[in-house]
Amino acid sequence: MADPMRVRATENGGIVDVKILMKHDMESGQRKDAAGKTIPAWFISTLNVKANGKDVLNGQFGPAVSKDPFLNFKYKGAKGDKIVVSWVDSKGDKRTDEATAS
Amino acid sequence: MNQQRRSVLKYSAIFGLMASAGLISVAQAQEWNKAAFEGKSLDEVFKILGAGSPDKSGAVTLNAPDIAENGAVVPVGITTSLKAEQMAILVEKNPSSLAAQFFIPAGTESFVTTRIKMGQTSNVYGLVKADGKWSMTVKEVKVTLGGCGG
Amino acid sequence: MKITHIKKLLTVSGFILATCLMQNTAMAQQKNDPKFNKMMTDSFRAEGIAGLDRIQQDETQKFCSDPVFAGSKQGEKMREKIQKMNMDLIKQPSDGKYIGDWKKGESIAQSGRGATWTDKADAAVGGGCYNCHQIDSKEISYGNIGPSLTGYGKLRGYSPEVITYTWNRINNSKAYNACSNMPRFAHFKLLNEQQIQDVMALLLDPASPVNQ
Amino acid sequence: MQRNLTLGLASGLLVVLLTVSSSVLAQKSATDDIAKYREMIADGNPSELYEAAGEELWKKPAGPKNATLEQCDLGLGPGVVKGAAAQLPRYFKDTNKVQDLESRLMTCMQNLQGRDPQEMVDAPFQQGPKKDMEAIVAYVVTLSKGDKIKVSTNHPKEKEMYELGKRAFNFQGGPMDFSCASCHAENGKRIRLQDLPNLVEQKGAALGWGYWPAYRVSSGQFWTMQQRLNDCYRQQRFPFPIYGSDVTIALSMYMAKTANGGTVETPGLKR
Repeated sequence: MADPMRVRATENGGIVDVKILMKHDMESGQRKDAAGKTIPAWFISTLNVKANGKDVLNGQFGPAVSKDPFLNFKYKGAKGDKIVVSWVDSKGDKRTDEATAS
Repeated sequence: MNQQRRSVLKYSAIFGLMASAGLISVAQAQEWNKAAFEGKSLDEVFKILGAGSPDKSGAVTLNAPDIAENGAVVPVGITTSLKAEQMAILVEKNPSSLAAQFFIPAGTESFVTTRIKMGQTSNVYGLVKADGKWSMTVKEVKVTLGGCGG
Repeated sequence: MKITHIKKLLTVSGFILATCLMQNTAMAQQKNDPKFNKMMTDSFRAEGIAGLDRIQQDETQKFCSDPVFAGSKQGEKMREKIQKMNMDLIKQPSDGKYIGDWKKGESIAQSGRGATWTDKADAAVGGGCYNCHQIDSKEISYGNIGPSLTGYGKLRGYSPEVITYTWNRINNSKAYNACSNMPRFAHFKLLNEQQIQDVMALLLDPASPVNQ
Repeated sequence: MQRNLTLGLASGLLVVLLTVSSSVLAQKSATDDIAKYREMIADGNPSELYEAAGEELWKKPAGPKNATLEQCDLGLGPGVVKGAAAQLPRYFKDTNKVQDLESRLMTCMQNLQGRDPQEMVDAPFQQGPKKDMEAIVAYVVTLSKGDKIKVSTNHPKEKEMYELGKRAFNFQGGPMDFSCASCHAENGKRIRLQDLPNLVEQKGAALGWGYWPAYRVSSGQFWTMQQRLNDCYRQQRFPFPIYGSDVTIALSMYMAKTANGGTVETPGLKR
């Protein structure tokens, strides 16, 4: 099972600042193992963020996004908003975590 | 009502429930844009995104370092005074140009920051789609060799 | 008034500094410590090409592992002895050629790889020159443990004296400075004769980007 | 008395002047840009992901005794994690040894959970039991973030470890004649564009010791101090320092003691 994310959301003047750290190797498909064999690409491909059930961001990643991806964005919202972050990777693994805007 | 039709209905009801509960999301339903992420050149990706040859715009800012201490983690952010619907980050000299693409719903600021990998020093492109039209900005990021190198 | 006061004080502190230095004169090389030796042998294991023989120190390493003594007045005789010993180890090029291919030299200078326990025995060892030196000014990622070598030949000229000195210095830097931070590239067979010729070319071929 | 005070002030002024001028000289545009880069990545340290996993492991029963680590004594009493890492390495009466964080955690895993420490010693970094250790270390060191480094050499064994560490720091070996001091005994030095902390002075030691363990950007891994030292020795072309061995603890003692008074900034974020 995929490891949990860290989601932080802080409200300031009606704007919620969301910072997300995801635990994922984001294997590029460019690296070779010790035996010289190419390690196949494996990466988070799609990402969705909702606040109180409504989409606030959708993202698509390629294998060029860094290992343990970081994402920061802002939306119009309020303290107490329930933020749900979900991702799916190229092998179909998925993970969903939540946070409350403070 | 035949058996098959009934189970389809049942499934869609469950899917609807899961979606409203946030268990499955648009991202999961949304198809990953394979063609765009496998595009080898900037022009190829521009075409697949429907961006044609985007104009350079002073309204789009790419927030990236001049020098990255390590190509494995290069912080890149896009901001724009335009009302962005989509944003994309492209690296000219990466094996596949498109690094990430974002869809910005109404109510979300025209701002996103993430971190990308760069194989070598290259131009990095920040693209913004606003009012149905793509515009862009470009910045060179130098990737240095670091550490003892062993 | 203030200024003269401070001046006077600086003279005084200079005097104190000198006294401190003089107190350091009663010294000798650090003694063999069985406890330390045991710690070292118990703490390491051989891995890949990196055997335990690598912590068996030669005379140069032993001397330089006591930086206080090595840098002291008392250490001077020993310093000279070690420099001479290392100088005597240097071989001039077997084919009489000092200058090789600067392009190959540049890639040797760029590479910091080789000789670690994760490297294979036959893996090429880099010179790691940019780790410590500025060389071609176009390379912005350079270290500063050693002096800048940008414009090396252009500044010093291409005389036989400069060429021999540079050859010796790359082969065995300890011939000039007993405790130089620079590895002894020939002595430990890190670079072969041809590779050293190539690095020489990077510094001393008038066509090398270093001398533009 | 008055005279001594003024003397102190004057030489203090001199030191300040010297420091300012040398730092001005050391400024280069490339290193400035690197500083900007570091600032940009400082927000969002993936160490947090390891820390969260480590907290879970700390509280989860494991090993043959199916016990948690919650009663582990890291020097401030059983179960006290907050601030403990800031005072390590230290002498422990029960083992009659000076231990660093990782060797102490091995003792806790053995005594509380019945785990065999040799399995931990033998495991490669980032794999198997070491992976758990790394997460636990991330959790423990985060709970000392912001504390002052406060390591004692009052016990004779602590003092001895410090002296052994100082000697090991200067010990040259291998085919490149390197010791720790080759790179870490002068101010203002760099390898490529990476600043090298001068570990023989308080300020430099605090910059080194105070920022490790850290998430390492180049490998995308969380590195404990043991792994940091292990890779230093690899780059020094030495043989392999055994996990938790005395040389690693002695060097840690030397660095930590020199860094005393500095601030714990762990987990750090490094190249």
